[in-house]
Amino acid sequence: MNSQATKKIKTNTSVNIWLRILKTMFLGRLTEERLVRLYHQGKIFGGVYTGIGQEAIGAVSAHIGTPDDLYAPAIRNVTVHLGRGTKVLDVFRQYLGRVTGPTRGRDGNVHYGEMDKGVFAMVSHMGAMLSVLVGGVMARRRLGKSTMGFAYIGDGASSTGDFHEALNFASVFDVPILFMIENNHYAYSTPKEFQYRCQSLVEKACGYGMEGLEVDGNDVIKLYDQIKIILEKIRKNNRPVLLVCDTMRMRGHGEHDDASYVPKELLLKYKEKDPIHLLKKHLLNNDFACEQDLKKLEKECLDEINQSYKKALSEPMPSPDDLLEGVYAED
Amino acid sequence: MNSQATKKIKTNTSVNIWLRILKTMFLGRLTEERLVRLYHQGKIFGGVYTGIGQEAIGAVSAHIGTPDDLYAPAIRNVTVHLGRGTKVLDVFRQYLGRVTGPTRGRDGNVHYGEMDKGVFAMVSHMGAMLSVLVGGVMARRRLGKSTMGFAYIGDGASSTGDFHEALNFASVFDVPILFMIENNHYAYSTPKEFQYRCQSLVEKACGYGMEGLEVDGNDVIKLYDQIKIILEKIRKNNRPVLLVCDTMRMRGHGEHDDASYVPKELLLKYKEKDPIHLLKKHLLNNDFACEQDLKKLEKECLDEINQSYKKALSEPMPSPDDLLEGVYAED
Amino acid sequence: MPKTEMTYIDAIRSGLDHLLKDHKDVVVYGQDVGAFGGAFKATLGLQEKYGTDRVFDTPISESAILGSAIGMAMQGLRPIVEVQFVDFITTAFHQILNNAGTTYYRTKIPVPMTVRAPCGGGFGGGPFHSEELENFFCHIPGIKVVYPAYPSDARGLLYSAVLDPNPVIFLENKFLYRRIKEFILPKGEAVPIGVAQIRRTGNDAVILTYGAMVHESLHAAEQISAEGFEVMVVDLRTLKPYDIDAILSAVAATNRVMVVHEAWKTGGFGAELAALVAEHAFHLLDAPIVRITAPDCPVPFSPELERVYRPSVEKISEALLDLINY
Amino acid sequence: MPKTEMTYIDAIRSGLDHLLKDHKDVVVYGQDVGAFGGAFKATLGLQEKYGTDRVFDTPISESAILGSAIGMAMQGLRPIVEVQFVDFITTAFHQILNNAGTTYYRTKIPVPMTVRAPCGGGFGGGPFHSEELENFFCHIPGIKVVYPAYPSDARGLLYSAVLDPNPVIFLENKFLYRRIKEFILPKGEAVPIGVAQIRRTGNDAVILTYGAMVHESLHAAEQISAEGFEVMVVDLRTLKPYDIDAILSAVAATNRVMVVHEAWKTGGFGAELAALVAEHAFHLLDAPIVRITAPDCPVPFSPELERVYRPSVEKISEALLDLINY
Ligand SMILES: Cc1ncc(C[n+]2csc(CCOP(=O)(O)OP(=O)(O)O)c2C)c(N)n1
Ligand SMILES: Cc1ncc(C[n+]2csc(CCOP(=O)(O)OP(=O)(O)O)c2C)c(N)n1
Ligand SMILES: [Mg+2]
Ligand SMILES: [Mg+2]
Repeated sequence: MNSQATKKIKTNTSVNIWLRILKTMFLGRLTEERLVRLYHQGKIFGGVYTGIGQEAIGAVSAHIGTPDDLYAPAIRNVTVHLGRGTKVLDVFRQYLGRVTGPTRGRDGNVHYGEMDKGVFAMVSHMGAMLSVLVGGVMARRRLGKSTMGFAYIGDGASSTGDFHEALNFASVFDVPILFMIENNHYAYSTPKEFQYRCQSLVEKACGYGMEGLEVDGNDVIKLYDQIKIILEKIRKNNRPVLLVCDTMRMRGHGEHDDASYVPKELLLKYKEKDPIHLLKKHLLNNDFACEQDLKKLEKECLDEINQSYKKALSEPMPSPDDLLEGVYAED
Repeated sequence: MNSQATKKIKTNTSVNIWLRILKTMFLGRLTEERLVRLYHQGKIFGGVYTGIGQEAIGAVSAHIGTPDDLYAPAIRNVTVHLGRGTKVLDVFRQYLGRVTGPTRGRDGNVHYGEMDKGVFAMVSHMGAMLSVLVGGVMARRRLGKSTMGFAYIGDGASSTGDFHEALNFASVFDVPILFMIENNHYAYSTPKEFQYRCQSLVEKACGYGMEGLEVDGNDVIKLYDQIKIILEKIRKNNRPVLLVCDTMRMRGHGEHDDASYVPKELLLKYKEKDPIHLLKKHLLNNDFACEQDLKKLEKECLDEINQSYKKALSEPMPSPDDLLEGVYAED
Repeated sequence: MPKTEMTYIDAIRSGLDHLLKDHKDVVVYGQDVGAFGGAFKATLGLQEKYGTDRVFDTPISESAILGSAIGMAMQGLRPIVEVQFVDFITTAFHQILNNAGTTYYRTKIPVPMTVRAPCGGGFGGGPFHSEELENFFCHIPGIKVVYPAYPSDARGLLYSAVLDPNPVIFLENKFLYRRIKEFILPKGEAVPIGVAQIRRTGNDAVILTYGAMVHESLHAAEQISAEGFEVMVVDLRTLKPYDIDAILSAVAATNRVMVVHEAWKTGGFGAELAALVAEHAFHLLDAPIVRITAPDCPVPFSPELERVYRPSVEKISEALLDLINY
Repeated sequence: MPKTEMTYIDAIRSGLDHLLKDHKDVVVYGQDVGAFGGAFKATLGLQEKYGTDRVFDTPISESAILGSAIGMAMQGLRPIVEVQFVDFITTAFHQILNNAGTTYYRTKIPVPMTVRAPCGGGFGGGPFHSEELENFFCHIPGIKVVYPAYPSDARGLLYSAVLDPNPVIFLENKFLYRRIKEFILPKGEAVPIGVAQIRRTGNDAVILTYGAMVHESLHAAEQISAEGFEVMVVDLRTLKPYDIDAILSAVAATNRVMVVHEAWKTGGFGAELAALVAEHAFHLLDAPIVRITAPDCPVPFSPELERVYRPSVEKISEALLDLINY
């Protein structure tokens, strides 16, 4: 972070963290934009699912946790992975099915996670990872750590039975988890009106005896402060909290989907609220950074992405001979 | 109903329905008390699960519906069945595994229902019948009927994913169903404190965009009026409603369970609030019935039970040759 | 009547269309099947044509989808629900096994529901979008299971499934969706449930198979035909109840049996077929019964791994030669 | 060391007790397993002894129970969860199949969880409390499945299951809980996963079986011993991975094979055993492979029906005579 380079730059205790968050968002956005292009060039096996436009929630929450905390990201949370320290290189390896990647080619696209960074690799079944996180946090705390958990849930996933069981379980057992619903207005093609009929998903909180809050999921500055306050409470009370984050899926469900069912106005409205744009504006307007710094940061990210993609491409696929290796763990 | 027999008896439009409800409760209570004795005499194959002390909720709601309405009773809802017209004889046939019973010996104890009376036969899996009811009501309405649904849920069953999915589904599709949680303080041996952490289960209603109400599930008079008002709303708005009924399981989970984990005081408190006792007192205190009437009614019920048990006992078990009959429906 | 060329998925869409048109009691629902037309476009255009009342989207609630379909079916409708990928049915397996499968036996109320579920791999779907779960369904009493390999069968079996008074799991193969085409009539006929179809004749061995593996098996049979061996290929089409007569006749005609499927080996449906033959056609066998299946591991994502995971033409033809030369 | 007489359920309780005592990373939870001691009293007294921290009740949330156990196991605990009846696991089948079964393969993080599940009928439990679902588990990659028939095995396999780095489905038979007793040591040894046990020797035929049917098979074998035939009975004990060597040696020694289980026939685990033999011991067979199983119908409630539903000593011994005289 090179914000000290120019004279006029102000600083406060938060500037560093904002810049780290920005970097994570840049990395996420640019990596996924590259993946999008690769998909449409026919260079990706399987699908591409992005979190473009939703980077703030993952980036803020990834940077705010401690090394002992546990995360259960969902489809769109590339910034959780990157924020917790997963390399862009590993994202490409994963998408390209490389044996060097986090799932060694056994799983694809968004289904990765690195336990040494406290991140679970998701299964596809919506909601299923929530109780895994609950158990993970319970275990780490039993083992003497002060772990808390961060969960990411789509508006669509809130309709699953697993969502209900996990939130209730966490509440009954006083498991400190921040359950974040990223309400991005759609579940695949289905608008949120066909997913639930409460006014806001935050109304589900009281049914679990949890505190519930609604926030703007695209405004890093506010989000950071809000989550910080909530986390203090969570750690103090050992109680889960439900946080409903308003945001928008800016692309199709996956790149195979042109999302023509999404009204243009809605996309326009959220384009204005692009989290990267908002954070950059804030940093610039307050003289926490200058254009040059940000350009430089973006360039650094792009370089890393270019190099990573090239490197990943050059790496081997898993050997067919290893197909059956590791179906079971050995003692 | 012979309440006109004595001079001093007053009447109002509700008296007849109260007496019908009382009869259903008598039948339920006395049938189950007989089943309890039979169980402890070793005369029942399998288990016995009663709704003793919880008869009001089922009885009131069974009598308040129209012939087109659909019901999804749970373990303790013998009064739903009886109130909808199932014969005591059929209850005994069911428990005794008779081929003449509602499941022809294929299923046992509380797992019966008669579709011509609008009652689904439950499967054991807690919560699974709720969405079946939702679909049933949707179908009948599509077929032109003005059906609404009555669902019965335990406090324990509220923790299942199926509960969540079904309530949400009903809400999203505007399916008029009265979801009644019978909070009887225990799920098997597990007290309600280990089942949920909201103050009251009614707090789950808003999360589904439903109206929610709490009522005393043991007071027939109040319950009847309350449900009547709710039903008018449900039918008018075509919206589901969550009704949390406070009650108490007065025996073990099943008769194999002595429920020694239940504090005596709790049982005493609810013994005072016995729904049959309360209704009788109301009828007597207001001169809607006299002791004699009630004795007579009870006696009628007992006679029916005695005869039914004897008759059921005399009836055949299914023939082993029919084991494989009807695994599939024929065209 | 002029025939038109239809893909496997076209045929399914055509079948749904005819069913919705001819049967007022048919409704179609599931995740994204409405305006969007479904993840694989099997329902494209149907909501527009038949209204949101008969073709509609649901929340992500597999148990409520299946449970409500059971309830509708018990009231006389004929719901057709789509599970977006068969893999996700595991979140609500009790509604199939314990509820749909037992209802008629217990209550005499028929449950004429159809569950459409896209299956299988070969396209980089990874462990959660490529599964073949047929034996989980075949092992359940009270459930019928069909698995077409051709467009005409897909549509014809869909007609039969929907009009059947029992719950039918209608398995579709994603790999075949756009790869397999056939010239078929605009409407066509129902294909009866429970009847297998011989896709290739031959006396040197028989392959019992279904779904995508019908096509791989046919290729393999062609391949070794060049070496002078003629292999019969039986496309089961219905897995439950399966066509015992057709299987036993095929065994009688060939005396050598291979079973091919894309599902896991241990406890798979191929074991059932092998066990049937070992019990009822033992005296006809001249060689061990061979199973060519996916191995017992999650469906891998990387193309290099999936290539060896799925039974291939090469693997099948090699094993055929061994079988014939036993 | 003096041996004491223990029932099957006593042995499970004793095993849990030792595991909790010796391994700080073991926790036990599920519905009503705390103060109440579980629906079948397998955990009676354990909460009192080890605290509510290590032995505790949960809400009725099978998916959260299984999912949380996966999460705990991935963090290094060894959770043992009880599903009150195996029948209810179908509400959360994805946590077994898609989550527990694939995690190590995908991530190299072991999942040392044990799922205890009471199975089987014979006591008037009806369709939802009597099921035998073993092949649903055996068909899943990445999962181990054990099914003891004796107290010593129940405890010994529980030790192995809990200490195994993989998810293990530990199937218990309710019919045996209080019927089968054995004199065993206070602590005893682990019984290795994957090793079958010959319960009876004989050369005229072999029965491959497990769970409650081990005992019915032994009775049947005794019965026909009176007629001069000696039948070997192999108790598989582990269903996945099953003991191929023991099975093939038994076939070699007898040349006639019967498989007996209490689960449904079509697509059941017996099919797997038959298929194995038909593929790898075909040359050793002198007769068809016979499967004696429950028929394909929901488990009926009425004792008259369940009596004919469950494989009985009579049915087995009759079929044995046919097999031997083939
Ligand atoms: C249990 C289950 N059912 C269906 C799917 C298929 N599916 C994958 S993503 C998705 C939509 C998810 O929507 P949402 O939860 O809002 O997350 P978003 O994609 O908007 O981030 C669906 C239906 C699934 N993964 N799991
Ligand atoms: C999915 C599922 N898990 C477990 C059970 C076993 N079981 C049967 S009744 C019961 C307790 C039910 O409690 P509650 O819902 O409060 O109803 P109540 O018995 O109090 O009427 C349990 C755990 C079940 N039937 N279904
Ligand atoms: Mg969404
Ligand atoms: Mg209760």
